[in-house]
Amino acid sequence: MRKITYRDALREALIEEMHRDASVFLLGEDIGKYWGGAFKVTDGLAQEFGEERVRDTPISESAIVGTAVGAAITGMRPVAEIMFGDLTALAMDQIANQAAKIRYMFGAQAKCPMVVRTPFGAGVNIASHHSQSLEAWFMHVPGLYVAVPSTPFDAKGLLKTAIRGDNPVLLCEHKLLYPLEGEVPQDDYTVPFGVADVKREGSDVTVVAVLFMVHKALNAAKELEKDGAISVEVVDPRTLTPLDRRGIIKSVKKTGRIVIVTEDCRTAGVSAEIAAVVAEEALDYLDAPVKRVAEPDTPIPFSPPLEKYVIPDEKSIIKAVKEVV
Amino acid sequence: MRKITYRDALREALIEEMHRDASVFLLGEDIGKYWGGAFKVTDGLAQEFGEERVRDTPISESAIVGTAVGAAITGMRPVAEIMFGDLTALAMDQIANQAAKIRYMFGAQAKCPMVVRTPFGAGVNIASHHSQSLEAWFMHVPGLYVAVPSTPFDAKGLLKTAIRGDNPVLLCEHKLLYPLEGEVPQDDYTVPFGVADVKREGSDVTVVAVLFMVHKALNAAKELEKDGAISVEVVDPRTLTPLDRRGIIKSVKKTGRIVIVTEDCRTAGVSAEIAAVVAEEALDYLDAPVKRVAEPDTPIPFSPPLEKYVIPDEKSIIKAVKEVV
Amino acid sequence: MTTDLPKEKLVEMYQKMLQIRGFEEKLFELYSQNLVPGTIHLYAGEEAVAVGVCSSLRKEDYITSTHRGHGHCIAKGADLKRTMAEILGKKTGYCKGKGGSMHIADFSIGMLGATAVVGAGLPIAVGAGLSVKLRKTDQIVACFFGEGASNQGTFHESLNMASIWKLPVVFVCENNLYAMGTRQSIAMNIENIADRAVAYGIPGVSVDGNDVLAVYETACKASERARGGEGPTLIECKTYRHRGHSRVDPARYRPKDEVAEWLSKDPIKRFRDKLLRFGVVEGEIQAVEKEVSLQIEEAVRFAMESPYPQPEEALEDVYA
Amino acid sequence: MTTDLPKEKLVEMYQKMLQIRGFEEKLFELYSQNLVPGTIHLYAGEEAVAVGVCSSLRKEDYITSTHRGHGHCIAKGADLKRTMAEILGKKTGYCKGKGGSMHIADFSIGMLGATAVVGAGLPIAVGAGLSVKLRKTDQIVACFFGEGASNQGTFHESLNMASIWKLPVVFVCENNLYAMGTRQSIAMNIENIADRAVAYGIPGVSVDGNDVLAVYETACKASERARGGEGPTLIECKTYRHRGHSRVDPARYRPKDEVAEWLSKDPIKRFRDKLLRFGVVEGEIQAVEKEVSLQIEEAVRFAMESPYPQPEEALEDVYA
Ligand SMILES: Cc1ncc(C[n+]2csc(CCOP(=O)(O)OP(=O)(O)O)c2C)c(N)n1
Ligand SMILES: Cc1ncc(C[n+]2csc(CCOP(=O)(O)OP(=O)(O)O)c2C)c(N)n1
Ligand SMILES: [Mg+2]
Ligand SMILES: [Mg+2]
Repeated sequence: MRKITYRDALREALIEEMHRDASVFLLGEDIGKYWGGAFKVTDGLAQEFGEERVRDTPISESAIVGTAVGAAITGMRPVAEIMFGDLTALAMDQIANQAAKIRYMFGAQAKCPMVVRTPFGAGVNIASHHSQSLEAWFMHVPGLYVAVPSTPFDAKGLLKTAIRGDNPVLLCEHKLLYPLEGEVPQDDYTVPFGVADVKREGSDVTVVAVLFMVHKALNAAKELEKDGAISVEVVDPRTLTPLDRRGIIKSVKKTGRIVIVTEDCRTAGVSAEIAAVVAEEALDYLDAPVKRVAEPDTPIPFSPPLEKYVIPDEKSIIKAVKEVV
Repeated sequence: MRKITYRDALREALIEEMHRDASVFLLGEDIGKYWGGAFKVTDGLAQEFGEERVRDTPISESAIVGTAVGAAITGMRPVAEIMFGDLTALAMDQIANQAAKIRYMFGAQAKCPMVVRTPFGAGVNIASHHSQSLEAWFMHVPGLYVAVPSTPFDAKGLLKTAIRGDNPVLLCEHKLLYPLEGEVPQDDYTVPFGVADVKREGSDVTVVAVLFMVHKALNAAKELEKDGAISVEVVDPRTLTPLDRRGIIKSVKKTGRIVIVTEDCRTAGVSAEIAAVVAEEALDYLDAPVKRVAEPDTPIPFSPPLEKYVIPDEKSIIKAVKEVV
Repeated sequence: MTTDLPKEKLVEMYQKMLQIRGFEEKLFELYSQNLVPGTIHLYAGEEAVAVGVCSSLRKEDYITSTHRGHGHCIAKGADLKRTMAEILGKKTGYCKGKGGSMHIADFSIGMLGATAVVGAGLPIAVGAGLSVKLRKTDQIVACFFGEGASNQGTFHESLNMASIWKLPVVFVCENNLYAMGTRQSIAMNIENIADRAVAYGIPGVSVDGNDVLAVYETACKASERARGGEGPTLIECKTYRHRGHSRVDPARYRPKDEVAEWLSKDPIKRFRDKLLRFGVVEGEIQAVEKEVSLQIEEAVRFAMESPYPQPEEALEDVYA
Repeated sequence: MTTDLPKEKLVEMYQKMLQIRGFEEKLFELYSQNLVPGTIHLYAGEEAVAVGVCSSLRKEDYITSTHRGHGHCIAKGADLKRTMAEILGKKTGYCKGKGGSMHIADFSIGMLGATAVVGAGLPIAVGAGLSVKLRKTDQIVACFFGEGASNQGTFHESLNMASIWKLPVVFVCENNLYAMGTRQSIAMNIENIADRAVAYGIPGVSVDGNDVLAVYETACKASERARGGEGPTLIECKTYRHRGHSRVDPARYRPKDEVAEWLSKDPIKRFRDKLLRFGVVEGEIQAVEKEVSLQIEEAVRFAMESPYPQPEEALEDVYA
């Protein structure tokens, strides 16, 4: 199968959906013809679809998302880009209090089919305001879906599902994934929400990982196989809401052990919820304590040795796995 | 000992600290002489300390918190009020990206001694935009402390600690607690951060609860004692950051069972972190799965029977306890 | 002052104003009897704004609303019964009891709902305007908000965005002088909110918000401008709420003579006098008044007799 | 144009401008050699703004800054060595390597730090102003931000708050015509950001931001007003960045002739010519230029030779 990058996979999804459905349009800062998005995901789209449908906005995160909400409840399917995930903080009210609640508050009179795309993640030395992973905030917002594609295939398929669905979705991308290549079919396909993907089968320990951490987990798994002959199963939830609890538990029942690897800071992060699910629903199958591998509870520092120190890596995953096996 | 309300305990803390330290001042919407705060916590304070130190603001949550940040890093000790906890979403950037990170980003050149007081919680039929419990978002913000007083004693003591400390603190209050009476010493005292309080000793099961849920847990404990002779230990963390993990684990080691009761919605909530801590650090002591009692993953509905249905109550706590014992 | 409006339109406007007033006064009563859960923010005194603006709209046009939303709802044509039922938390209410007073909505008439986060409705109105533009219909959007809301960041971002994209949005600032207990002069350093339009390169107009015809005419101009693709307008309607901010507020922060002065400018009383001068006869007016009071009674009866939702319904409608 | 300023002050201003330019050009070079981690937003071309404004301030006055903050830092009097070390991620940097280019700060000279969230510095400046007022010192605060930031909600909320409380804040909008690739006209429907002052009842002034003396004089007036307790001013400085938005941006969205025109208005070149006309002799100017280039070399050497922080230091400084 042909290989394309995560960035191109996202772009293809946008292009195909915009061709398929005239109600899909894009808005965000510098997504248009002069820049094509800070990470170039929308490069060329303004040229292809015009500036009405690929809309450069002022620096007004709150109004970007709010505008998407207003458009969504009146028949459109907006895809908003927030240039950096950290900046979702500026739009938190529109995301969590408006987009996510509008259907419920109004007794299902409205639907709010919109997507907010945003890149999370550290690793490029751009410090505390441009490097966070904040998925957990949004898992704690009923009414919102949260997708976390780790491969080009998932990126395209999940974004299509997000656009076609009738609910607001936060699509979490990752800065380091954009250049990553992977197989993506030419034909139209979608990836369903709420279905975890076993990215690698194994029998000794379940490693649940999201976004860029999936790849570090896969590397670690390879290493561990060679090394101490530990067989690691890598499970990628692909969406955090809905969370495929059954899929995760199924794997834990098989392996009896779980290590959860996420890039957000440890306390009250994504891994906390997954750990809690296991502690509630699969405790009897556990042969060892649950392990979380995550960033320590600090902001992301700038200097390369500091940043490297806080981001979970293969070594920390291997160490955690060895501790539970 | 004299009894005063939670509201008065908070007010006393503010008054005493303002007398003690001229750098303490208050700002917020309608906290001044015309209203005294939506929940009357600051009633009379503008009259006592003047409008310079008890400052009514425009409806500008982001600037309220940002102003507090700017004042804090230049020598003052602001206490900001956000009228409803749901509205912290509007100030999320200033809380999470500015206040909490300013010390770290700037290499400890600054300190940011400020408090944001805000009421969370449902139960008075004011629907989706005025009823949430969003503590978990803030637990996921390194650099910020999160206090959750459940009694007048804790309210006064924790608020004093918050004001005197050199870090930003979110003080989570609860709408239904304001009229609650409890013993509060006349003398100056503080309640330390990071020290859980065993609100009731017991031996069969640990119930960790926060804010208003502490009282429901205590009621349930009484019921259970009568009823099936189950002895419940109720642990109140009092601060979520820092979280007294040792205190919680100590209790779990004793009882072998844990039920976590919080009013936020279940997924990725406060209870997830506590469950994760136990699953990581005390798994071997558990005789039963961890249990979370929390709100279902919905916005808070308006109508009384609907709202009542989603808020955890004594019955749901008793049920959960019985399931693990 | 004269008017070119047909008598039927005038009477219809009067009727709507009466409906709002009657509805609010009845709610006040029900609240005192503990029949209204939660809180309510009454619109009494500001009827000329909602009715003046909504009378300039078509059915398919949109409005966005606030915590003080009953008036907007009724003016846009919502059913009194279902509105009342919602505020009482009943299953027959517009939002099946999930929303209540602060989240009233009727999408079937373009009433896109009330948000209780002050200022949060503005970007949503901008989005509706953008949607109209992209769908190439000739709808417009009227966006209601208070003078207090005009200090929110969303006000700024929204007016700017609507301006650069020339969206068909009419921003209607209901300046009732107070945001809760905070007088305008405490919260901003200008007299006229309309002056803020300068910052966005759009027209800003202040109008007597207790004169329904003045509001109507101003709104018509703004609506035409919007429908004509010329972009948004900021209209400031100077008005006053008759009661406290919310049901429990005695509003002691308002000077007595200020209250008295504004009560004497009651928009309903003024419009009634005008109607007589325009040749509507007393009998006709009284007939409308009678009809409205029956409608309100009926709404109350309907709401009171309606069942509450089943508790488990709380779990429905989170996702589509 | 003449000036009453003493020659030393003029030369000092020239020196600061040169320091900024030299610093930025050197950084550009280091970046190309892969010696600068992350990204950088260069200030070259806008020196007259930072220097004009900061020259009107006292040491104990405060400034807040942005992602494009090196210039503000240097103009306020920061040490070139520690600034450079921070941008290179070294332990000897102002923030011990934790902040980097986008979070540079020097609290010892009242430089309250750069925030990389566009617009987030404005309320912080307001808070510093409020602090001054409550502590009853005679400090003032200069708050730098771009024209792009003036579309953020925080701009609106902050100017409003500073106005009602008459805070000693000078809001300095660096209008360099672009926010990343977005031309001002795409993002707002007005020509002069200064016009937005009307919405807050404060003075708004537009000034040639490439003329350091014009900026200085405007800033002096605003500073006096602030120090005198009369409240904030909004100053808009029309300027232009010589390079792309950030280090990797070729800035193809800017018309060539526009770039050429602005390059011809280089604030340093213009000020140099003026200095000569004011009677500063060529030799004196060259001496300054030489000195500055030595300072830059020294800063680079210091930064390059400084150690990186130890990895575990990442865990420090989260709480006080
Ligand atoms: C963002 C936000 N801040 C504060 C509140 C609490 N609150 C509800 S209504 C109100 C006053 C609003 O004033 P204004 O916009 O003038 O509208 P009015 O009530 O006068 O109609 C406030 C502060 C809120 N609901 N939302
Ligand atoms: C809130 C926010 N939105 C977007 C960005 C990404 N970003 C960084 S700089 C910038 C442009 C800022 O433009 P302006 O305020 O004019 O300052 P300039 O870069 O021109 O100096 C943008 C969009 C950000 N850092 N913060
Ligand atoms: Mg008002
Ligand atoms: Mg700019």
